[in-house]
Amino acid sequence: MRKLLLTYAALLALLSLTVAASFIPLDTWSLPVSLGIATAKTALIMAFFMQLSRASTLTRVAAAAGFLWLAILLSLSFSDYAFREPENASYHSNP
Amino acid sequence: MKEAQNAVRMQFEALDQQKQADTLGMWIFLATEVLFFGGMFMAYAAYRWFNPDVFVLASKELNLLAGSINTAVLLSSSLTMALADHFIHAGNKTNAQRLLTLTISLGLVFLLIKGYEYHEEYSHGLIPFINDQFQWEHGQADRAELFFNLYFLMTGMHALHLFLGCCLLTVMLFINRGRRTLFRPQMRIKLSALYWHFVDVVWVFLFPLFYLAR
Amino acid sequence: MNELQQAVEQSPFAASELASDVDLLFYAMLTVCGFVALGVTVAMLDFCIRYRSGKQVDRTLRLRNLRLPEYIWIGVPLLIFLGFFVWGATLFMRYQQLPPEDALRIHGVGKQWMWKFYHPGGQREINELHIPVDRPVVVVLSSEDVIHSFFVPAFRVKQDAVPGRYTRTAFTASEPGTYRLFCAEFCGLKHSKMRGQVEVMSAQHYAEWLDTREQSPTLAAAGEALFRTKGCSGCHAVDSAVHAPDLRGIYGRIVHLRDGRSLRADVAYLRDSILLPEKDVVAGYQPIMPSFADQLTEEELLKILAFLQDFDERDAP
Amino acid sequence: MSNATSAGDYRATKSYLHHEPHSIRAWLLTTDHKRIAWLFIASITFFFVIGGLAATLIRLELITPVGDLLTAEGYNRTFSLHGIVMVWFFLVPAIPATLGNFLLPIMIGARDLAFPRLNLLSWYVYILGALFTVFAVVAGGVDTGWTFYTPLSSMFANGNVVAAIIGVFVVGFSSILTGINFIATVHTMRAPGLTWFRLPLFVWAIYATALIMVLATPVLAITLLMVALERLFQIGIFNPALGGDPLLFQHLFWFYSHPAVYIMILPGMGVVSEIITCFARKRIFGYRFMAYSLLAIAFIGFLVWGHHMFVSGQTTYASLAFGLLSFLVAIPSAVKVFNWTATLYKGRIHFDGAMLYALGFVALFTIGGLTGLFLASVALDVQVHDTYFVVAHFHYIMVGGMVMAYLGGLHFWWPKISGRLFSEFWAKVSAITIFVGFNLTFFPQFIMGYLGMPRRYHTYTPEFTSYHVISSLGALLLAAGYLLPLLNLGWSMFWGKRSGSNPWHATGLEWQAHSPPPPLNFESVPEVTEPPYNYDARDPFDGSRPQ
Repeated sequence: MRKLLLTYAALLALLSLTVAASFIPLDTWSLPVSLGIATAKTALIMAFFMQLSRASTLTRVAAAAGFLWLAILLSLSFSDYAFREPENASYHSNP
Repeated sequence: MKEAQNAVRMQFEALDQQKQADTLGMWIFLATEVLFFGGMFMAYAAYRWFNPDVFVLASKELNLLAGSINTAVLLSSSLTMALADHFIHAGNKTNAQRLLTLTISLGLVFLLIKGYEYHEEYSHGLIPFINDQFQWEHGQADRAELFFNLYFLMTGMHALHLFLGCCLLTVMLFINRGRRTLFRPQMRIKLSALYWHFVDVVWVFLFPLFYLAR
Repeated sequence: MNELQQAVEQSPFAASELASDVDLLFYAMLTVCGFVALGVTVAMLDFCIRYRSGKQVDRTLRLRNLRLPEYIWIGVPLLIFLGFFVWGATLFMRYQQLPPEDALRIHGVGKQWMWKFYHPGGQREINELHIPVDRPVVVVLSSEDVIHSFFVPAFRVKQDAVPGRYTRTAFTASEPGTYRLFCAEFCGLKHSKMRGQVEVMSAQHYAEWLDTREQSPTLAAAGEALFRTKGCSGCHAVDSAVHAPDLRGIYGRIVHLRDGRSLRADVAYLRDSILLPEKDVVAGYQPIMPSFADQLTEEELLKILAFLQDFDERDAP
Repeated sequence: MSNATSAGDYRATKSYLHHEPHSIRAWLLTTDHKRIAWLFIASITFFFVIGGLAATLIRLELITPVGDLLTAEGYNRTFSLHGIVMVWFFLVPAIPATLGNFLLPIMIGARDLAFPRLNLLSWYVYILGALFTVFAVVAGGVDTGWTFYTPLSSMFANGNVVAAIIGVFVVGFSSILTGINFIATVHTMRAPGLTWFRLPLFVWAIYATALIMVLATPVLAITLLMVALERLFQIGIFNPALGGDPLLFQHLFWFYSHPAVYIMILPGMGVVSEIITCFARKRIFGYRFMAYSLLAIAFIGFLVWGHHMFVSGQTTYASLAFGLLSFLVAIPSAVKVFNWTATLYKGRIHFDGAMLYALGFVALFTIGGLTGLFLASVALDVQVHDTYFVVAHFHYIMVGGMVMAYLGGLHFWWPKISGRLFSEFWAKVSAITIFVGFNLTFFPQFIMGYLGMPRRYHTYTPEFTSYHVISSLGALLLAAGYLLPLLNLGWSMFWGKRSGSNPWHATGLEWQAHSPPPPLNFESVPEVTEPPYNYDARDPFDGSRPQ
């Protein structure tokens, strides 16, 4: 019971942190920071609200599988996007 | 323990085997939902990579205050859901039912705020596929349209899933009213809680990507 | 059998520098994979005959180390596959090499169910492409509607034409003749009709052919006409009342933008400024230019870009 | 594994087919995995016939270079129909939903799947998806191919694209539900003593397939939904005019569709492992390597989708990365082929109908797999991409591989499913006819493909005529070949001889249950004590049947 309330407090703290961080001009770092905080919030929710901290390894693997496969999709398709020469990006040209 | 025994469905040998199977089945379903939303996050990642500056400009158009309040509302609903799960497993069904209603109402509050946001964006002419003239003066209007298309698609899909979650919880509320054994309601609330927390996790990622790209 | 069919059948099947290397890789893989397939089938048949149920034969298994064969038929295929991958990859890198500067630059535009080709001299062809032999050719592809794919089997060349961006493919025809040109990516109703032929001629014939071609204005000249008719000169002419950048000698110059960035005005920048004017506004000017995205077809855009590339101080429109 | 359970006098205990309520309503609302398997067998055969008719139409049209049988519109809609129906309504669900549904619980000694009601829902979702697709076909068909490439599908196609997309979207959930059911069942409901490495390879194959179904199908669902939304409400996601990227659709589509081809072939590999060990009377060679290679194919299968996009404008770096990974995914398949061949070594080989199908599978799958290497090496793919070389490659894997294995599996487990024996002679004749007809149809397409004959061409240039004529003749023989098992098994359903519980004297829990098994499969929960495939080729066995 207490643990749930503590988790909730931590989540609200992280929320205010990420909103505050968005006002600081981090430009290139703003995305990694906001995503890092979002991942921390997700970890908290999954560990305590969804009781993964007490779950069997099988359940934990099932929980991680979705995110791992999403990571496969993102990383391998960015092997295409990341290396597109700017002119080749849509609407640019290098005739 | 006798009545717990007849709660075991015929294809299972023992109670914990059934609980294991139900939980595993739910988690695998959540993995499919992660990948379902993952396709849209992939589209977002690709288009943000192509035109980062337009996405920052477009993100400024969104109502950050409403977004933040909504995130807080959803986190609170996750808390009440977790508490409901905690109480039903502690045997206190009345508290669990009350917390369940609280969770549903928080979910509806979220949908109301979201509806208000959509209306506000409609009045600013920012819905590309509804407003006939998409008002956008900061240059590259078509890329901004792409941002808003993705915004409405992803937050709309999330709102739909949240609405389905509310319906699911309302059904749970009515089914658990009877005084019968606690085993079945415990399992039902445990699985609905997992679904609800998943919907909250999706919003945890949607919020920074759309509202905080400033 | 019309004369086109005869012409095609008389032309060799390998007609570009890369063709023979691709064929070499193909036949090498064919022999290796052929041996593996044959080996598996023969082994199966042999075992089936030798150990069929009726036959009395010694069936005691004497193989002690069961893991050794497994590692062999994981390791050996791995090495063979890596070898073929490296061979294929180096060959592919030659496909993707940046074409030399003097390459013949042809614009290929895929439009629902026809190919349009623009030679630098302004000649335009539909479903036909005349190119000189033994000279590197770059075909820059774009599409006006759906995805098409420029495919000349005899040159072992295939490249999708994707709407919204340019893709390119480079090859050097090595044998004069007539070769089939197909669209390989399904593009709708008349996908199978979207084909033509590539005529490879000697350099001298090619020059003659260029002259006999009805002298449609060069791309640049056509672009200059469009520069006026589409209203560009209204603002960008030197004596125009509107405060707009002077475009003479713009191509290749370093341009300083309003938000402090500065970049070289290459074709990508010029094309962007026409289709998305507010993207890179020049310092000292307001983003008042309307987008021409829907007033210009791909064809007209190419002509204006060609005009801007050699529009300098001498001839003010 | 004692075969001492009662000799399977099926009348003593009512089998799942004959026990009360067998009204139509009982069958349509059953939660018995065996009856649901029958529901799937019926619906899958129906769609196999529809897809087969479309294929025959295509092959008849292509006999002549000019389009004289079908108009261009008709041809485009026919091959799109052939693609959509065959991929999503026959190949993906075939073995998992029929043999998988029927055998998985019995093979692991369970009374039913983990979620029987979900299993029935999976069939109704399949039927709902089928209704949308049949409507799309009846209302004029769709002309985008089964790949739905944008911007053709989202902006330029004028067929019933949205109806077809909703059909495929819905049937995707049917395979997700089946996947969830299988994973939960294999993890939590194995009989006592049945550890992971005592599971038959068919269960491993179905488990690996379920993993792919669950992890790949959702991405297809969202991708097709985005195309449908773009078409219906102009929510431009892939629209190039808005700066959308058509390649993004291809990345998302092939992230599902390449693992989908492994959903189609992995169960086939499982079936063949069971058949070859039984009719060679010998333990499978390298059991652990076979099990691990199934999982390896399932995992690496997710890393290779870019080989569909080598010439579509993808960057060179991505093409090389996907090319290398595509070569690596071929290794586990090679391991399996060599292990099947090694299983035959020093076996006691019987040439029953099912065995002929399995041997045909190994031969054809080898050719299919090896031609995949041509497509994986980037330079060759530039020449053969979107030509008939690709058509031949994937038909060798899907028709030569998966359909042969499906028919082999049906024949092998037919006594267990229906309690009857089929005519061995006609089973062998059909296996050989299909093998010959198949090679005649698709081998010329390899040659035609390298010579440059593009895919999806309604009319073609005259130099390819001879290849098309041979291919069309082969197709007619193949179509005839497919009728034979339909008649043979259909006939045996009513007039076939009664089979005992284990006509092939095979090992495995499913052969300990009666044929056809009672509703709850076993009287008492079976105990497993030995590893699977406990055959010994040395003891004489002439494959005798119970008289």
